[in-house]
Amino acid sequence: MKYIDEYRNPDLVRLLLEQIDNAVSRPWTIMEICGGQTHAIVRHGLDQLLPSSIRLVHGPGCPVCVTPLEMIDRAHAIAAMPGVIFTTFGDMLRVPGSHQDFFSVRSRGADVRFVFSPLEALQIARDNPRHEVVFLAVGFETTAPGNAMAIKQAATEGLGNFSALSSQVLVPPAMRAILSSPDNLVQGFLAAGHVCTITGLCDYFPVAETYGVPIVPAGFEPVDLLNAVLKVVEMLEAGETGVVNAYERVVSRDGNAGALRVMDDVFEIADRTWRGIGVIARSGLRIREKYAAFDAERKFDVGHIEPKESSLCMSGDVLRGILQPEACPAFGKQCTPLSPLGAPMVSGEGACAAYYRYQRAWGA
Amino acid sequence: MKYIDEYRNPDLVRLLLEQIDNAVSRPWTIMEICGGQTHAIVRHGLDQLLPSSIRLVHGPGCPVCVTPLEMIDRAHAIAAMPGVIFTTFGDMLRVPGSHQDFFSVRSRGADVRFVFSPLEALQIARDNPRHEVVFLAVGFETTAPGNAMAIKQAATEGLGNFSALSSQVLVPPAMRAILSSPDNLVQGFLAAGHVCTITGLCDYFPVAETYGVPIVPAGFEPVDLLNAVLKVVEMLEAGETGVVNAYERVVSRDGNAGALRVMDDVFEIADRTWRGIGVIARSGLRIREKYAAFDAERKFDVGHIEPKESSLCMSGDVLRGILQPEACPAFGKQCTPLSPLGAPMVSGEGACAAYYRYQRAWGA
Amino acid sequence: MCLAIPGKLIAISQEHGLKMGSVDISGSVTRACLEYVPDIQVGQYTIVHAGFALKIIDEAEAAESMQVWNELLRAEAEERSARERR
Amino acid sequence: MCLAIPGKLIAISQEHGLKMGSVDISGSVTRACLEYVPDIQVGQYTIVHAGFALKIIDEAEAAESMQVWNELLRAEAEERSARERR
Amino acid sequence: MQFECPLPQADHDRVQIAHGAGGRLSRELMATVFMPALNNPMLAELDDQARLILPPGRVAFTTDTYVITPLFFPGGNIGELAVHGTVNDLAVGGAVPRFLSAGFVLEEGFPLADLQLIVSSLGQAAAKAGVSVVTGDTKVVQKGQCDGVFINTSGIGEIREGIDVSCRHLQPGDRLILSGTLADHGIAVLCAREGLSMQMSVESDSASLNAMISAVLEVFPGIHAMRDPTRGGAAATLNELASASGVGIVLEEEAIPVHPEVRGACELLGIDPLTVANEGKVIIAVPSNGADAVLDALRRDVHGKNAAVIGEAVGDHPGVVVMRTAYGSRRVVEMPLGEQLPRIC
Amino acid sequence: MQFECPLPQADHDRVQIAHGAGGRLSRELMATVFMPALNNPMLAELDDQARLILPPGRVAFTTDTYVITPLFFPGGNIGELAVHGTVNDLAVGGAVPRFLSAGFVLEEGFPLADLQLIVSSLGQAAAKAGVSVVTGDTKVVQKGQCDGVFINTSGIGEIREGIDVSCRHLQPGDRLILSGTLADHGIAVLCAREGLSMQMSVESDSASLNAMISAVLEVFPGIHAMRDPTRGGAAATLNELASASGVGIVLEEEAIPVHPEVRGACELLGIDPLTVANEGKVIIAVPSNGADAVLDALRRDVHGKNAAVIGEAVGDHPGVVVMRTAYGSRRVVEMPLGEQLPRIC
Ligand code: SF4
Ligand code: SF4
Ligand SMILES: [Mg+2]
Ligand SMILES: [Mg+2]
Ligand SMILES: [Mg+2]
Ligand SMILES: [Mg+2]
Ligand SMILES: [Mg+2]
Ligand SMILES: [Mg+2]
Ligand SMILES: [Mg+2]
Ligand SMILES: [Mg+2]
Ligand SMILES: [Mg+2]
Ligand SMILES: [Mg+2]
Repeated sequence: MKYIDEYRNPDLVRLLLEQIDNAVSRPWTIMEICGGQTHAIVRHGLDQLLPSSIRLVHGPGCPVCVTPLEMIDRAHAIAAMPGVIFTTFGDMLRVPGSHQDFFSVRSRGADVRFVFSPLEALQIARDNPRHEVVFLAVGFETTAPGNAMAIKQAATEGLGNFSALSSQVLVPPAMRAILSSPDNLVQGFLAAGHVCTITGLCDYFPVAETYGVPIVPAGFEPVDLLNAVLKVVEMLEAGETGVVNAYERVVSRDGNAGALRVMDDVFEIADRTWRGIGVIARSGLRIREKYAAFDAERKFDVGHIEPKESSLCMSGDVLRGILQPEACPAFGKQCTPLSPLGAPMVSGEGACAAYYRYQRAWGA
Repeated sequence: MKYIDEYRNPDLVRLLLEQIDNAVSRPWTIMEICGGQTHAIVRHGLDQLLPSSIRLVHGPGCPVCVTPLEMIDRAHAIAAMPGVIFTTFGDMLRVPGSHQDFFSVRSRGADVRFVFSPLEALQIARDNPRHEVVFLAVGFETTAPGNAMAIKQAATEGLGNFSALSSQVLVPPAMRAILSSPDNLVQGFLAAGHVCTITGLCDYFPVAETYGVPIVPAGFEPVDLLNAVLKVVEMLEAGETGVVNAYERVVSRDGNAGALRVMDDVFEIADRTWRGIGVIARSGLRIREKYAAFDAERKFDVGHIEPKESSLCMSGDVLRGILQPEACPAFGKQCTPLSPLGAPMVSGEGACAAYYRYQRAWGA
Repeated sequence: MCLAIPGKLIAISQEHGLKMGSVDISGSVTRACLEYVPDIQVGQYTIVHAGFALKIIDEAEAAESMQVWNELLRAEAEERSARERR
Repeated sequence: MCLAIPGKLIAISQEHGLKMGSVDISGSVTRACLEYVPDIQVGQYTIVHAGFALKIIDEAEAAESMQVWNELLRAEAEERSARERR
Repeated sequence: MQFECPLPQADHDRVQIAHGAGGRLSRELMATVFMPALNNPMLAELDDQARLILPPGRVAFTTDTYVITPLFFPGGNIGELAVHGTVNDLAVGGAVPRFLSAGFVLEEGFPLADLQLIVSSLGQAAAKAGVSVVTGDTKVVQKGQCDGVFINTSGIGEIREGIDVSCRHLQPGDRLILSGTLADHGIAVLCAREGLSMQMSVESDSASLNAMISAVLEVFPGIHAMRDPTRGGAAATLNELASASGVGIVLEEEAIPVHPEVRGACELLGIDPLTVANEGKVIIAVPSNGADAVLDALRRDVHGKNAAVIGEAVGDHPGVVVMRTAYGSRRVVEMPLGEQLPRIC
Repeated sequence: MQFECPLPQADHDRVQIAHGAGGRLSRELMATVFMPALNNPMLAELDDQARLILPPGRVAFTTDTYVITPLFFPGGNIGELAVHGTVNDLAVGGAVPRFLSAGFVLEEGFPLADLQLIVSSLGQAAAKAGVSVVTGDTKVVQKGQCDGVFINTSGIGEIREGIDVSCRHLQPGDRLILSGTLADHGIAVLCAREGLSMQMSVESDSASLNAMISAVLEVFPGIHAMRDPTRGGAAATLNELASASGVGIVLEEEAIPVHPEVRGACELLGIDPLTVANEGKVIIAVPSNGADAVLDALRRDVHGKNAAVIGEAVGDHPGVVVMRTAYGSRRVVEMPLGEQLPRIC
């Protein structure tokens, strides 16, 4: 697999580990923003291989984890309405709302389908003109252009039975929120490579400057990740701040102008609640007024939603890197992948589930 | 079973057979109008027990047999419309239209349900406010009052999602049609006891008088049937005509005034096609203008219906008593209960099916 | 057509404004609309067709004709036994 | 977030007015919308996420950094074998 | 690192797709619902197959899938029905039922409490019939892709030495014995369906008949044919016997036992009890010299107390079943066409 | 008066409710669809049960219900799958598969032509595997109450003398051998589903493995455990083996064979091939001295040509399956939770 296999080369991994080992002189705490990177780190056991003085903490870059409970509950309520075909990425099916997950909603008679692409949801709308097809548009900047294209295309085709429930979030405001927290421990970032593919790097320079941290956009393969860790460590050791691209074959300084244009046409920036974290100003995307007809939130009145979070769950701290999942008192006890209390235990990339799945000490 | 068992008493059957045997001096052809009576006659083998000089022929008294193909096709077309729950008596499910039966319609995705009472269809309409519930209102004067009540009640309750497809027929016009046919063989009638329960006997006096035949309303048990045959034979032998009631515990001269009133409120008399026979003037009931909102024929536009009858089927002659089913060249060959060419092979009471089921010579 | 079976009314009720009843047919109980037999009393027999009671059975008429037949049967039986005795 | 996999564009088509393509990922072929990589040519590699191609992979950049690493590896191997020879 | 987590909070009272996916929830379902109800050492091994020890000799093997609406009906439920039907299919072949498999298809969203009832009822019926459920399978399909629960049971039985019953062994002169009233099951289930407002005190006859049949074979091993008149009713079974054996059958209408309530319902609905399914009846063809012994043995069993001779096999009209009415007339009893539906006409 | 009428004109190209009602249409379906495809003398007897002669000894008995969307998928269909799965469940128990039952649930309206394809494919797969379908059953449910066709097959096999494989017999030091590439079936079926626009040339691996397993047992009868990694994939099977035997398992990530196309699809969809179903693979636990012989025997069979040692059983971490990565790190391979769904994140 070109552009995958060579970045999994064990010799290169060893080489980079040696270089990191040589570069590091004292403990550093580095956050990988992206859940996909968390997943790769744990899948390949990279954290076991890094020097113990480097601590990787897992950021809030998982839409499954951060989509606010209110939005999940709203999605469940819309899905349960008669005549609705509710579509969502497979990732979202098991995410627990206040009362249930999408499987429960479906098992009570709703028509819930997973799609791999927002355009599939559009096709379902074309194929089912007598139904309302609703798409749960979650994601970060990587996914938002595709979601935007689906909405724009529905408008172009006049597909009045299609609408999207938008719960999209932006990375830089979340980084600022983490860095400005008084108990912040994060000293450097691996930035989310595929987010940067769309956005480019411009938004990251001021973050690095304001908070005095190194930010290194990284890929998702072991070599990419270790190369990025190496770059962060080198900058930290040298006392440097700024943005250094470690994923140059995919990330460019300016990002994808066409994608940004469509995103901006369809969405506008708004305040947004992050599950477990709270409201972050100007950290989300909402559907613009001109596409209101395709906004499921405006289209379906589901009455008052009163989300009920678990009081045990410390996912807010986990998502900000303050708490390692194992340190949550509920981890592996009241909270497991089979009975998740918080979103990070649900997603394959949720920090808590990743720990539970791959790292729980055997024999324990 | 009170009012059933005593009328199946073998001793009484034997007694009445003896009396018939004593009364008869030459061949007579008698028609039982009602398919239910045909069924009972064949089920109990009464025709085998009667003197050979008495020939019973089977009349058109089976709504399954005489509902016009155009109406069946229309019903199938409505049933296939999305959002429709189509309800019908179990009898109608296998009746073949031009292309299919209701099972086929259902197997292609339609929601077709059988009901035992028109009021059940009404209940389905109450329970499924988002669906159109259509009831196929077939039947003779016995069934029409119930059908009328369902429509009237839907109007009272304002059940806008209920409608009926009316294909109801009246017995006396059919008797006149049979008797005025140049090739008529029928010399006397067993009239349909349960039809007369509703209508009373007034309509039958002029028929008897005009055509000079004895008409004897009969019940459905062996003793009732043989008693009625005895009465017809006695009248024939004596050269008498007129109407003599042989089902006095259930049939009164005036019928059921309340039922007639509701029927008249909801339905009006209209010309009607009888399957296999053709149009008989003023022989059907159609929904009055004031209940138009509950008339499925007016409510659903199914486009042009072009029914296709089998060219082999001689059901018209069978239904008028001119032809015994076995004499139809297709009987038991191209036409069997599994692949019926005409309606009389479909219903358990259809003359052809009754012959096929109970009387086909064994070993043949 | 018009399969209609005699049964005994065992209860009367009201549903959606319609007079309804429970009719016992040899132990099986079916629901029937009684609007067309408004005067029926519990204990009386009626003919039920497609969920509607259509007629209160005239028990006197039934008993009368049955009595005639039974007398004929008795007479016949006597005659036969007389014949056999001969 | 943002599972995105590199694959080679093998065909371009048009659907509902959108530029679409077939992307070969190790022999599996998936359909992706190409609207965000309007200049892509068949034969080029792209990153696919949720049914959308997001970027033409910069093959020169990739080759360059890979070359640096491979040289490091070679140097390291030479050094090691030199050490072993000593 | 055994899995010790609590049950899923999300929806632990309903079947989920994951219950059938072969992972943890599948195991949980096995441990909490199936094992306790069906407990036996062979099943407990949880291998992909059960290992049985059978004595040398002939073995009977049968299968049936049970699909019924409603799942719970007067006199039983799909769980016990799935045992009775398969046990009876073995027993009517002259075999001693020994082992069952049980394959469940569950609809996503089905209440686990109902499943528990069904499975425990299946387990009890198996225990009562003396058979062990030794291997099983559970699949879960999406909401709307099955109707609650379907159950397949397959059964293995040991064929007794010296017994040779078959539907091809009917001979002219054989007496046809029916073990009790006809149509109880089918009419009870029909009346339990939504919409049809019929009440009956008669329940489904659903029962395992292997003990009764054992007793019969003990008193008269020379039985020619046995069959349980399930789908299609006695009409189908008798037609099959006549046709497979190439003999005629003559039934006596008055001899056929039908419960008065069932008869009433059949008259009202226009349904012939001969065509209605039974789940706890057997039709036995026995040479005339064995009829009394068989009848006595049947009547000693609770499931056979209404047993009666209902007709006999004849050399005439091979393959045809004929009913003699109380009046001496005759009619053909045809193989039923299909589902029996209530009629109004 | 045998029934000789033409097929129903009404809808003779689709399954009707009456096809399952035990009457004439049921018989027709049997005669025109099932008998020709599954032809064998035991089935032809049409009794309620098949009579088998089994040699004395231990017998294996297994059941599985097959529910799959789509019914026809690259590399197979539900008919042959229903044979392969049950044959394999017998074979992995060390038994010689001999007899199958087949219980069909059909949806009203299902095209008879498709049914014919499925049944004949089932018949061919049975013939190829050397098993006879000796008893069967067909039920028809209303449109919308099942998803086209469900098939249950139960199987009886003869357990070989001197073979004692069980999922509880895994021992530290045992080599774990996988007979070929993982995840072919599950990914091929997933890609064949409507909506998911993936094309692959890889087909389902659906196949009967009894011949291959026989060859393996011949060269090395001392195999400890065998299991086919179906639902839940190798992850589920390995966890079951570890947990039932109370030993640990260590896998070598680089040794696990996955077809490049399947790997590509798994990367794109975010699915771990270890958790994906296979229908023509077996995992064999063999003492180290038998590993080469078993590997050779597997590789001589077309279904085992990619066989590989993928790990071994260890005394450490009992019940836990551990993956060693190419980099020397280790992670736990958990029992999968449930259905594997494509992810975008
Ligand atoms: S382990 Fe569970 S309860 Fe604790 S933070 Fe993670 S998701 Fe929340
Ligand atoms: S036998 Fe068939 S073709 Fe002939 S008249 Fe009767 S229904 Fe028509
Ligand atoms: Mg069977
Ligand atoms: Mg019971
Ligand atoms: Mg059976
Ligand atoms: Mg299984
Ligand atoms: Mg049977
Ligand atoms: Mg199995
Ligand atoms: Mg194949
Ligand atoms: Mg299996
Ligand atoms: Mg298996
Ligand atoms: Mg069967």
